[in-house]
Amino acid sequence: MRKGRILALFSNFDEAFAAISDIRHYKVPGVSVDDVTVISPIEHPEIEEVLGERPSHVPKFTLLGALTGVTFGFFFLASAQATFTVQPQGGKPVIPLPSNFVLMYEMLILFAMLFTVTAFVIGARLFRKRKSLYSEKVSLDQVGIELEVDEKYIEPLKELFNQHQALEIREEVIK
Amino acid sequence: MSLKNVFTDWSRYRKGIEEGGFHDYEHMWGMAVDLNKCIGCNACAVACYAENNLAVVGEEKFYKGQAMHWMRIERYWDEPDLGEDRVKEFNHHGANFIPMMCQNCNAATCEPVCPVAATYHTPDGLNAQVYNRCIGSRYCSNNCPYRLRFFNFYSYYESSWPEPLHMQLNPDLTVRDKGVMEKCTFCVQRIRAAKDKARREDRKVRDGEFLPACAQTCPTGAITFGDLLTLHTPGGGVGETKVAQMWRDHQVELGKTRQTKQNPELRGYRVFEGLNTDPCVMYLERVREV
Amino acid sequence: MQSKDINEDIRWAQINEDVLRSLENPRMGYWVAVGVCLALLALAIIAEIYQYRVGMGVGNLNWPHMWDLYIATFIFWIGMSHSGTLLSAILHITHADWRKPIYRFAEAMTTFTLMTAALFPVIHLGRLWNMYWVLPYFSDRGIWPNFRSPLVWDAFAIFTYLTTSALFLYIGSIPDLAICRDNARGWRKKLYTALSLGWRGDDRQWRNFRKTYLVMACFLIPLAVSVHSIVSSDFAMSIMPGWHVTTFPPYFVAGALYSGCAAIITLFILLRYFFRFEAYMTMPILDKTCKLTFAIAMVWTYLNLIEFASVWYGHDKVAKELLIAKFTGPYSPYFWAMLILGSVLPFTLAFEKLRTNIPVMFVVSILLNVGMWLERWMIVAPTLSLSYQPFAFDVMWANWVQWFIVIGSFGWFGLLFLIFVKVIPSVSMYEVKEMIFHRRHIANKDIAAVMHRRATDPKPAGGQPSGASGSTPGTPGLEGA
Amino acid sequence: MSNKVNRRDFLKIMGWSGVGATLAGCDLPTTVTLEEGKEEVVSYLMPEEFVIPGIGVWYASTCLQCPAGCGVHGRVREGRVLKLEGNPESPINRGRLCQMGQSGVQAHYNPDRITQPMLRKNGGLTPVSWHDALEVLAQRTGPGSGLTGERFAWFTDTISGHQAVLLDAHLKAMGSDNHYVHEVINNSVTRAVNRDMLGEEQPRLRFDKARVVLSFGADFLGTWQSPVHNATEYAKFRSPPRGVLVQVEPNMSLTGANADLWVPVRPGTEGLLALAIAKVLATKHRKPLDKLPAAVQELILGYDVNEVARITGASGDHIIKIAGWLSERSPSLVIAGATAEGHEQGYQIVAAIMLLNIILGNVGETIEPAGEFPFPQLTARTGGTRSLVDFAKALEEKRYDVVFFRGANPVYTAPKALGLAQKLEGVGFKVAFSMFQDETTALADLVLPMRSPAEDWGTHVPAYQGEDRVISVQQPLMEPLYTETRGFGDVMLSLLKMHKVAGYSDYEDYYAYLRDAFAAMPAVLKENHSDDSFWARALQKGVIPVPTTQGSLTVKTAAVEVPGDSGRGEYPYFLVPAARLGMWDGRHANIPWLQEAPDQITKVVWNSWAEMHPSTARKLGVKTGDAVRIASSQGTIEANVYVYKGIHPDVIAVPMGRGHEAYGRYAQGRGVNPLKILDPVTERKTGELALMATRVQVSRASNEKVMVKLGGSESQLGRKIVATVTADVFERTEGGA
Repeated sequence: MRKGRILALFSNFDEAFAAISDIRHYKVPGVSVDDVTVISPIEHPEIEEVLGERPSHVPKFTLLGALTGVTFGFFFLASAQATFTVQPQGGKPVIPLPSNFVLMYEMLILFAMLFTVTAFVIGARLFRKRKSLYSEKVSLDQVGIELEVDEKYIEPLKELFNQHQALEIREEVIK
Repeated sequence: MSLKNVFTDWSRYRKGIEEGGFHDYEHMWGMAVDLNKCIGCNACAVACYAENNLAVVGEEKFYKGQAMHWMRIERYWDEPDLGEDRVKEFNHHGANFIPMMCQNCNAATCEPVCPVAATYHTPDGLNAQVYNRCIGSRYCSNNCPYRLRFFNFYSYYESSWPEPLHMQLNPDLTVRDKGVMEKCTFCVQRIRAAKDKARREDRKVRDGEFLPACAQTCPTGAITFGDLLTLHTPGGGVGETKVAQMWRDHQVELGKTRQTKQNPELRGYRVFEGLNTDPCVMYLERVREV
Repeated sequence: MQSKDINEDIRWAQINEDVLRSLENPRMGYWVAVGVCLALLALAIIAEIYQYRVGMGVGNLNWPHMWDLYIATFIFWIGMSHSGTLLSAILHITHADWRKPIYRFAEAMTTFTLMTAALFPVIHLGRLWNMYWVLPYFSDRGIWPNFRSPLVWDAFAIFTYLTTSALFLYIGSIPDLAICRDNARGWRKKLYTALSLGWRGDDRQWRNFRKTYLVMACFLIPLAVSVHSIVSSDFAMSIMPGWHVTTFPPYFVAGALYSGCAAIITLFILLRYFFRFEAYMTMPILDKTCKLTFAIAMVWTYLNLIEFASVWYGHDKVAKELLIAKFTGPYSPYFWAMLILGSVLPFTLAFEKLRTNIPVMFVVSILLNVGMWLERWMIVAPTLSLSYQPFAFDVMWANWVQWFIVIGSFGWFGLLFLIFVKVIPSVSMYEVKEMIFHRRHIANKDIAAVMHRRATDPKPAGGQPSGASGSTPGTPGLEGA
Repeated sequence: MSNKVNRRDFLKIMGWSGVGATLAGCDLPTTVTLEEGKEEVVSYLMPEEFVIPGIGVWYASTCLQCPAGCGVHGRVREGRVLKLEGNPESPINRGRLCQMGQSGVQAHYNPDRITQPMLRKNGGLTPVSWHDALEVLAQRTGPGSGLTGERFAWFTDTISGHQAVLLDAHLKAMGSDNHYVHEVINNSVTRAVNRDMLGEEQPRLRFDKARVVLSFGADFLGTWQSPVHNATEYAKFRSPPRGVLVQVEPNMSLTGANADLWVPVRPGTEGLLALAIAKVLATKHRKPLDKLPAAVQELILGYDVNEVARITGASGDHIIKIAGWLSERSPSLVIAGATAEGHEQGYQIVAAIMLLNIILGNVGETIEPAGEFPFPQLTARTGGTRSLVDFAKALEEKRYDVVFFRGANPVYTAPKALGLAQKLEGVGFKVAFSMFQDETTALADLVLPMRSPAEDWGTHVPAYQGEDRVISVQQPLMEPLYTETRGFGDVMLSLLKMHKVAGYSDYEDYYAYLRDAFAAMPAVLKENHSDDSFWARALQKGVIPVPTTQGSLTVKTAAVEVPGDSGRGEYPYFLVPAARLGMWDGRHANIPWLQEAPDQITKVVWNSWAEMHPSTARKLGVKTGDAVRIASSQGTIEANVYVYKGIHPDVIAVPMGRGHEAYGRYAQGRGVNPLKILDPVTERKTGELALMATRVQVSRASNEKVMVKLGGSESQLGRKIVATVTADVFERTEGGA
């Protein structure tokens, strides 16, 4: 069974929304809304209403980063200070907690941010070669719907999209 | 870098000076300066130049305030303790001299602010400056309420010691290059030499065995230098040094922001004690017959 | 005056066209600006080389005046960086969408002012070749920096802030970089292809993007506050009169936001004029920025006053004498100038007539920053001059070396910014589109109803989502396609 | 140039390599235990093999920075002298040293030293060899030169010990008795008064015993007699029971700055004030005046305190207070110094002041006989400014063909009115024995480069000493820096050999002479030591204690007449050329440490200044830092003003010591020399220059130069930097009575 990929471009979000809604309601039997990828020039949080909630793991990474940062910060600082004991200065203890807290706070944020960005890069599947069906119009003002389905579903989908005044439909076959 | 250290010595590392701190002090070098005897003659300051390779900066740089006077005699004209001075026509009680050298504070404000730990507290109770480590952020000088830290704004070697003046340089300590902070060390090179000698002879450093250059030259003997530590163990084997005795006589104690003297008329005081810098230099008040 | 923040009928293609145009074909004026910035930078480089070779004394730094313009300018630049955070992060999480056309350059300003500010601690070091000793790296000798020192905190905070704000700027620009990629040719195509990291705008990307952006914004706010609090600790953690002030952290933060907002107004006006961004950088947005600036100016004034009051009633004799000296002593002209520029001048922002007069605002915003620079200098210098030890009182004025380096830093910042406006779109295209999209839809009551229904029923059982079909006035231009 | 590295070069290299290396801990600086003095000082006579790199050794010598003659220890490492400290063995300074002594090393290593003999040829000084130089000396002054003794003179600073013996021998060989001894900072008038009234020029003063010291302008902590010795005595004076110090002078000296009561007076009225105090003592405190001649008694009783207060500028209350202290606290000590001496009637003023000692019965109590020094040939040849006046007069009369200069710098110190520089042109052959190219040396026809005190041998007997009289030994602390320099003693021996003076031609050098001289010292000094051991001991200790015979003081008082206030006229202000510990009379202006050491009172560095009272400054419309022009009838100087309340409103004080026209890179062209504009007035009885007698007018000048001074605030702003307690508190807590 060969697989194909289809991309339809719509002039506005509402039409695309309607098209996805149709897919969601199995207007094309055998094609699930989970196969749909929406490509849009701006962020459409409301798309989830038809796509269903798809998870994002970024905040978990942020939490992990924050915890790592603060723990690492404490042990890094404390163990550095504990080996560098000429440091008692100004009558202060070797391991002065208040000033370490300041640095732990900074490390918390730094690690949280680095983890977040890493999670974003992984989660958003960046650093990958773009699929050939990409249309530059998407970055301008059109909304695209992309599906990766069995070849046999391409035609019904085309029909569906045309119903919704798709401006352009492209397709390709995946080897 | 060792996590083991952190946990095994945790409680020790968490002690500040008020609980004894981390240091097991071997000595606590300190001074007592009797302003009744100080005549403000400047001998100490020049002796300091001679001993510690201080750069002579010349008139223009002195005017710019880039001079290196580790030890300076401050001179004030007013004497608030003897009444309002503004109305007087003459300074009938003379000048108010005070020799200011690094006060070697135990809770030194210069120490915690150094980003690279170039200034720290030695087990001798000295406030040490590691020239090699200094990167010249100058924060320590800014945070010294006594303004007793001096910065090498230039490389003075060529200009200060034209041949053959450089032959006078004391080889026991460095000539500081530009970009380094420096200050009075209580003549640490003499301390080290005396300690080494004592170690070779398997004994403790004796009181008065050596003196910093200023104390040694002072024509009136206004500066007393020695180990303050015996102050805490009176009569305990070592005996009390002269300087410790003076501190005790004047009921001045380390580690206090305000002295609680039984006899408040005793002359001992420390400059800016209320800032909790805990200086190791005690001054004895100037005396005037009125 | 136009009443809407942005013309909602503007075509999306027009947005792309306008913004992308600003990226290309630098005009003569651009090269002149680059030349001026390079010249200023050259002055600083000459001064720095001289200072490096001869010593820190050449700039008239002295005992007890160990810090002067360098540190003042350092705080100034750090302070200015806070505006980007304010506009991006705070206004983002509070859904103030008027920030969208102007936040990009403000964020860039954050990054570049930080890059400028970070130069000063290096420049002011006596032995800057040993700068790296401040960093916590493993050494065979077991030597570490002193983690108690506020200067080390500075190093950590600036590093964190610079990293985070640069990432924030970059991640926020990725969709726009993708637009650039789609429209560029030649070397720019390659550049943007690399920079946009394969962004294509699919829902997975947008979803992660939204979360990431929100999380980063949430973290940036406390970070920005901590950064300037830490910078204030350079002073507040000391024991010097006029420095050892408990209110310094909020005071510094307020001052930072203040100068940052004023700088945004300046750059707003410049960009609007030179890149003809009238459609995006609209008068209502300027108006809102000015109001925000005014509010912050008043916070700053208030904090200033309570600092005076707490010193005055605090019975700290030395601090009190220093305060009096600030008003009457050798620094008094500058101190009064700071008070007038910082607290009186912002009242021009209270008047709509003045607030919407672009030439007036341009001058005022620059003067406000002059005032804020003076404020930083008035924090650093008088305390050094007149602190505890009366014998060490001294007033010393900076000479050309220090001034050249300070002036050169503006050239450096200008240069970075000029490069930025030609590389990264200085107006966020995708967010302006979002702004238009949402404003138009929210303006439509039907849509509101639909949105409400959707919100209460996330998985509609059936029927065609009515969307807002039919009601498509000014649908994203098809002509552009 | 030979490629051989000689020993001196080697030492230099060694020294050089030590610079910058931190070798803390390698040193053994405590060869002498400072406080206990238990270990022996090693003499430099030890073989050089004992010089161990990295080990500092201390050698005893004598400080020649001023005539006080303190004993010093020089720290020598790798053949270089690094640091001077006081010699605890010396009864003069007891291990202490002043700033001038500390900077002795900078005089030694001064970059402007003369390194070879120079002869004037075609108007300029050109280097010559010592051989040629001595040849020229022989031609011009030798036996065959035809120079007679009357046409030859020596002009020196204070000289004592065996150098003085050689100098005397040379004078004798020349058949001359023209020896001018010149010191600007001196107490010649007081000495004349002491000689006449007490029978001894320099009796021993017991500051330590005195309960009250009343000083009329004697800056005994700074520039008077023997500053370091006085300071050590002062410390005892201030220890419980604490003595009271009253200083009466026109502008504040270092001593005045330490006084319990500092009384400003109009210059020249000190004697009047003393008599007024005497009157209060006699009338209020019933002190008997019977030791005094009737005329003097009458004079004293004739004064009205209020009238004196008006004339002198001191307040009547202060006069009564001083008299009260003097009467209540016994013993007391009254001394007079430069500002009291430096007037036309200086002798009379000092005599009036000294009367107080007699009235108070201090003679024998705090003024003790110094005793006879058993070796009169070694005692110090002291002098003052009379020598300058006499010398100028002699030059005027073209009495000399050849003059030898050593130590003193009369061309710098002489007032312009004496015209010394021009008159010196009339001297055919001027020889300068000098280390530096100072003003006098610059005029010389032959310049003989001297070794520095740290390179030379010598013995010194300071004029004023404490309880134990000593001969202070000077030994080289290192090899000469410059091979072409010679020791003074060596050159003197060459001269004596030239004259074939019997007894001197056997000595190879001054060292040999000294060895012999020491061997010849009486057994009482040697304390049963062999010659070698006595020599080694002398070098180790640095001093040879000399037992003195018990002397006695006889009191003789002559009539005193004291001048009143003289008119003001065209020149309304008194000019006080202030002497300061530091620049001294100008001889230390080439020492960078001392140039950079702030003046004790004004804290000015590197330049001259003019002290002024605030009321005077207000009148002239100037403030601290502004420039003024000070004009006497003899000339004009300009300086920046320092305004303070430590000066009489009628007085302008300008410090001595700066304003050199030559004298090396550190001295030349810095500041002004107030001595230049002095009126050539002399003290009537002694012929000394009346240094305080010059009247000036002062006007504003344009500020061309900034005033460089240390210290931002003159006030403590109530911050308790220097706290002060009253003496009664001190007495309660630390004992008095």
